[in-house]
Amino acid sequence: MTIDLILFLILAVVAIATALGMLLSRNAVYSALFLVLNFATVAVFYVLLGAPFIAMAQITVYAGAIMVLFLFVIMLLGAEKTPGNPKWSDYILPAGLALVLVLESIYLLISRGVPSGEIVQPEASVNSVDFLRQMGMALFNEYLLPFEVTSILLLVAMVGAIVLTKQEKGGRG
Amino acid sequence: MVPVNYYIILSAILFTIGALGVLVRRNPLIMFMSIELMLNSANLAMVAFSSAIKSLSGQIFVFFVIAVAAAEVAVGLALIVQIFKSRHTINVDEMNSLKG
Amino acid sequence: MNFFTEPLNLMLFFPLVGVLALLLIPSAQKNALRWTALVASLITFAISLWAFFFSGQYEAANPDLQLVAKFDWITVAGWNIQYHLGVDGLSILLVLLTTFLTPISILSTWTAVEERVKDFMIFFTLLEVGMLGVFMAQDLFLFYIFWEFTLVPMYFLIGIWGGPRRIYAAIKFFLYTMAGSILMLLAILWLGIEGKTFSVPLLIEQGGIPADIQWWLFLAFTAAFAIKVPMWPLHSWLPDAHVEAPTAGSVILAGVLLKMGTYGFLRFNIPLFPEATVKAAPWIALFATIGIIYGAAVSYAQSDVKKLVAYSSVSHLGFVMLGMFALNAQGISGAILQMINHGLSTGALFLLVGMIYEQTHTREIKVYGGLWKITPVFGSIMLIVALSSMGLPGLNGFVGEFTILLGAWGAGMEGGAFAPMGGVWWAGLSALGVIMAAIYILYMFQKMFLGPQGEIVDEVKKHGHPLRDLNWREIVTVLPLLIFIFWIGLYPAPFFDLMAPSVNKLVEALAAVAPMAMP
Amino acid sequence: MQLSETISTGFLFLAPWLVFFPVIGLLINLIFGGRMSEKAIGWVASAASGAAFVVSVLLAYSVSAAHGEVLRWTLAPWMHVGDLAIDWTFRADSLSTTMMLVVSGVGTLIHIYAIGYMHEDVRFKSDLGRYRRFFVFLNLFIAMMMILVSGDSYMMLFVGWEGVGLCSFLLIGFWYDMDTLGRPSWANSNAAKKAFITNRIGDFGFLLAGFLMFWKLGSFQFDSVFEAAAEVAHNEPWVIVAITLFMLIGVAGKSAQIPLYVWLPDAMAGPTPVSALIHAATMVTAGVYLVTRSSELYTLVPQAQYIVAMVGAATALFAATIAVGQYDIKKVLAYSTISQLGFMVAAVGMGAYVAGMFHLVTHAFFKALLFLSAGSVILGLERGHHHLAHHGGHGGGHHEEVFDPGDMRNMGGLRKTMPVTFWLYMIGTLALAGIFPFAGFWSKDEILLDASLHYPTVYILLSIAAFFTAFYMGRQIWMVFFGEARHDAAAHAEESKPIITAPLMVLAALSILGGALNLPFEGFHNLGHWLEYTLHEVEALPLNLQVAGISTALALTAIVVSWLIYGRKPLTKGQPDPLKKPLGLIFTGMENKWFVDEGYWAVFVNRYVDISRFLADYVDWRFWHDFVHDKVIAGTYNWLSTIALNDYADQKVINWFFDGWGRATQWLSATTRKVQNGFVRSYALSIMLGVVVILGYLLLKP
Repeated sequence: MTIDLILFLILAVVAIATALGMLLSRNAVYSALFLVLNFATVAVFYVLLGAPFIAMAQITVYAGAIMVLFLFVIMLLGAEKTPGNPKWSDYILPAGLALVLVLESIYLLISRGVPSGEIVQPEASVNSVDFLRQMGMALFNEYLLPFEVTSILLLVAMVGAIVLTKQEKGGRG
Repeated sequence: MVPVNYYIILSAILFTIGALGVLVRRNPLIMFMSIELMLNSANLAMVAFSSAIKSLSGQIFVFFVIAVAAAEVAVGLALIVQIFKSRHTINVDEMNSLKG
Repeated sequence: MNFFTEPLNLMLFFPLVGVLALLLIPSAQKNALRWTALVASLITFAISLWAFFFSGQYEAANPDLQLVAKFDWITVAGWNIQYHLGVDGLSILLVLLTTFLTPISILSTWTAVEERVKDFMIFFTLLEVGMLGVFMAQDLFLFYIFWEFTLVPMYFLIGIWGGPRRIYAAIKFFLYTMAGSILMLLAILWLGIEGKTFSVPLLIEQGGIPADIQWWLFLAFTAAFAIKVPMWPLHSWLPDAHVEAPTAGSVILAGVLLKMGTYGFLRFNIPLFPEATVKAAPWIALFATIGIIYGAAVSYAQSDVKKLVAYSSVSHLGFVMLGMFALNAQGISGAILQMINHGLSTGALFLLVGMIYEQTHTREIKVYGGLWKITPVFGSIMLIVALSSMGLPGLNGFVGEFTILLGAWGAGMEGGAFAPMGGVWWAGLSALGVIMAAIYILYMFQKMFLGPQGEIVDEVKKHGHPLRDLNWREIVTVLPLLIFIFWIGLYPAPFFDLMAPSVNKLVEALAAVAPMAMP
Repeated sequence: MQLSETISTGFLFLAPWLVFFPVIGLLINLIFGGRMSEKAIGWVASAASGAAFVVSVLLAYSVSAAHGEVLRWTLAPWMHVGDLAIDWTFRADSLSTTMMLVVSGVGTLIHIYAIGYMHEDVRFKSDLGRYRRFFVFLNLFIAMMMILVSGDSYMMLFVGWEGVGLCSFLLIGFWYDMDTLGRPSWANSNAAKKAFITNRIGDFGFLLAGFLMFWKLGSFQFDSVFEAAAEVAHNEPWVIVAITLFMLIGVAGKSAQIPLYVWLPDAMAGPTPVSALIHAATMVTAGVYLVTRSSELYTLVPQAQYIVAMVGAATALFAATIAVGQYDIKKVLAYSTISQLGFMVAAVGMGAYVAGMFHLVTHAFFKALLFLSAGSVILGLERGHHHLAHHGGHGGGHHEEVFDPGDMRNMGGLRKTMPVTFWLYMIGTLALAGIFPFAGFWSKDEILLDASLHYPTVYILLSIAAFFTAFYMGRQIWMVFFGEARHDAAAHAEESKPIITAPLMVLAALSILGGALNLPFEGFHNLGHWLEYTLHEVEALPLNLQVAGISTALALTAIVVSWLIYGRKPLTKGQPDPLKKPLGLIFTGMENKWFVDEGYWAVFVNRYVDISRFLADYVDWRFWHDFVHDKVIAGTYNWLSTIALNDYADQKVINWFFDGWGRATQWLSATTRKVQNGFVRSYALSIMLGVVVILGYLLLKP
């Protein structure tokens, strides 16, 4: 049992726990906070997996931007507590399905065993500027078109959000 | 020395929890969060594979997924706000205008 | 690429320039449309004159195809289809007739067509392209395309601007022609596949089609052409089409479209299938003779003047067929000339009938009478045209009919094409048509122009438009036809000279292939 | 080159002007006539015709200067196809120049006469506009007639042949909108049509003769044909027989012989100058000219000659009998013309070409004279009638009845009111009756003499015809000029103006002296010698006193008989013909032209109409168009497509299947649509289910 593994297991427990917390909380604000925690945990995983850039993106975009947006909306709508929380009976069918899904995928992994091997804690060099350059090179050469398309997508989403929430001028106009 | 499989299993569990959230919760905000969780689990799997096969492509892909997720959330939340404004509720079980 | 510097290409496609111009003019500007169509067709006529007489590229003494424009067109999958145009003595007069009659017909619609002028002119100009293509195409495939193409504008000309039963007439015209064309298409495909080419001159040169197959191919082509001519008994579409068609349509139909059938015989049937031709000649003569007599007899009993003229076409084209299948120089030359004559005379008859119809709106012969007194110019022109149609010597009809009958009589003598069956009887009986033509033509002329004044005169006066004589535009419309009626009648030498080399070549080729001595 | 030719052929270069002059006159009147006075129009036309006469004279002079050489002038090629070669070639020889002189000479006189005559005629029929048209047609006729007589080939002759037929049609139908009495009617135009169509039947024969000629003798040119004929006649005589007999059909049509003579009496519907010019003097003699021209063919085949002679003789007698029973002054002359043409045809049939031509010429003089005088009589009566209408003191009533100025029963006593016309008419009558020394005596006598020598049957027939000729002419004279006026119009008839009588005097002089052309005395056979240039066998017979005596005796007897019947006791108003009682049915036959027209109508005309109606209505339209095409072909297709395929196969079978399919789908979707409840969570659930199932499938997949 290496340090890595121990760390992994601890973090995995935290991640699952926060995910369940998000799922089960009656208050939406709590759910959001659980999710932030979950995202942070996943960010640590990324670091462990030798993807520090993604980890930072995860923190800033998800934990920082998106979840703040969620909280804003929750507060704005006053929707912390929504009526009609699921009863236990509501969980039976979905949970059964989910269980089957998990079992299926685990079985699939084991029986087919496609991705094998272990993740080694990366060298320090991975975290160097050189790595980031590689990443940048790939992003702006090989994946330039998707990159640009993504920027357009973001623009469109921005415009869409503005249009959707725009106040009707109504009688005042 | 964590086997890739562990990450995959973790990813599957997180994904399932997210899916469960979409299925059982009636609050669209939480459903959205569940979707974010599912996206995250997928990202995790991809980064794990990326590390395992020593390829940057997976990370790049995750990068795009994050961007898409941001866009999705922006539009989705705008929709929710708009729906709340017109119907004064966000309970998805009260919304069925698309029924066949 | 000098595609458009070839005279024939230029001639063939120039009307399309007119169509483009017409498309750009708003529908409301009727006069602009008319002038555009007229000028376009006149320029086409000028091009044809230039190409044949002034460009120095056409040599009348040369019996072969000239002004040839040719390139490979569709050569996939072993097909050898060419874009191949050419004109020789057999077709030059018909090409000229087409370019000559089109402006005249357009001129005749000046006041007759008031609705949808734009569409009318476009269809008419397109029709000219089709007709020219038929007379120029030397590739069977190309020919077939043009052949079918002419149906479309004509269908609309009858179907939109025609009389009360126009839809019926248009559909009948279309279907009848299509039915024959399908058989021809099969024969064309057989020739193209077996002969490895669709080029008519090449196919003629190759020859060697077995006699029994020739016979079937001959019949297949005959189906298409005989319907178009129309030969008795396939004439049933003609009266309907003529009666219902607008004046310009009738003129072109009688003047040019029917000639496509007789021309088809001349261009394809006879040179491609010489043995079958010789075998079929007496039978064609039989049908032609029946057509001559039947058409003339039926013509006499008509009460509708347009129908009378339509049936007279059956009779006249019977003469053409008779002469053509006499297979000697006189007969074939006469047949070609008679095609032109019929185009001029019957075209003029339809024009004149149209001019009076425009005023009276009736074609019933019996309501007319005594018109000569009221409309002397009209009556006199009608008289000349009628006499030309009945073959008075000194006018064009006689030269054609006489040479045809002379040729047919010669074909009936021993060694001639009709000798195996009927002999000189075909010519003798057909000559009866000369008497019968006098009967129906004089009947028509008498009942419309002589005798006491008909009821229509007062009828028309009652509506505030008393009958008037021809105006200048109408005279200008008919005058060119009259000039040719006299010219061909008195001095046909230039016309015979144009066709003589090719006709002689054809007759010689027949004499060489067919096991018979040509008289 | 041109110069030397001109010298050797004299005035031949003028030959085309025979045609061009009348055509120019025609064009002037046609184009400028609207702005010209009546007189000017008439004189232009007359001048054109006169110019043609001058040309004829010059040509005749050239021919005689060339000692009968055949002169040809080719103007242009006409039809050249293969071996066929026909040119516009003018021919001047003694025969054709004779015809030219007659045609243009008589023609010019009649033109001049017509200036006066038509002036009054158009006035009486109140249509002044037609004056110009008349002269246009008349000039056209001269042009066509000139083509006919001057052509150097059968085909050029045929152009004129049909052309004069056309002019005849136009001029018979000149008053096309009325009948001879001026009432609105189809009668005149019917007569015109009848003439043209009958002529066309003859032309049909001519054409067939032409075809046979070309293919057997190799040409249409006169001399080539004659050259080839001798050999062919030796090898294949039937060819020449056929050609000559086909030609006879043409002759019968144009020269009004049995059986195609029926158009000529009706042709009297035309104005009188037309009757004189076309239907007496010139056009109708074209047949005689044709036979004479083809003398070399006819001489080869005596059988055909005999048939021609018999046809002529039979016609001469037959028509003469009909003439006896006619009341119309012009109809009598018309039948007389047919009869005289019979004389000529008989003559040329017998091979007596000179006699035939001689009679043709003299007949042209005296028959033209008679017709024109008759015209003068008619005008005189018109004037009388007009006079009455204006000074209508005789009490209304009977003027409203239609007055026929040509009916001899309305005449009588005109000797006193129209003395000049009377004397002119007398001269014409005596010439026609064959009284010494008038022109008719010499020419008719020559024919009879020839017949008596060669064809006794013909001789007998012709002699009887000659008797009848004198009789009906006598009858006419007594009825018209003697006795008392049987109508007020006749009593007030007025003599015609000099412009009308002057040409008549010229013709009268020719009728008297015309015999001098060919007196049957040694050294006086002028016409015979003249024609000898062209016709190779010319018999110059001396006067036979026996034949001459018999014929003169017959004529005199006939005149005396006619005096006994009509002159001694003049007809009174309303009295029937004195011959009617004694002759009974025979006279009814004569009166009604032996019912030939009715017979033709019943046998041919009505049958043709029936057949063409039957073909048009029943065969072509009801059967072929309506039944076969619309019912059988289109109907079957319609039935197949609407009933069989559409209603049954398509509607019942195929439609049912697809309708069923559609209903099933509807039911299915109605059922399954409940799945689409609009709740987002249930959709998510189904996606989840799908994922599970697909994963399961992937797992279970080997």
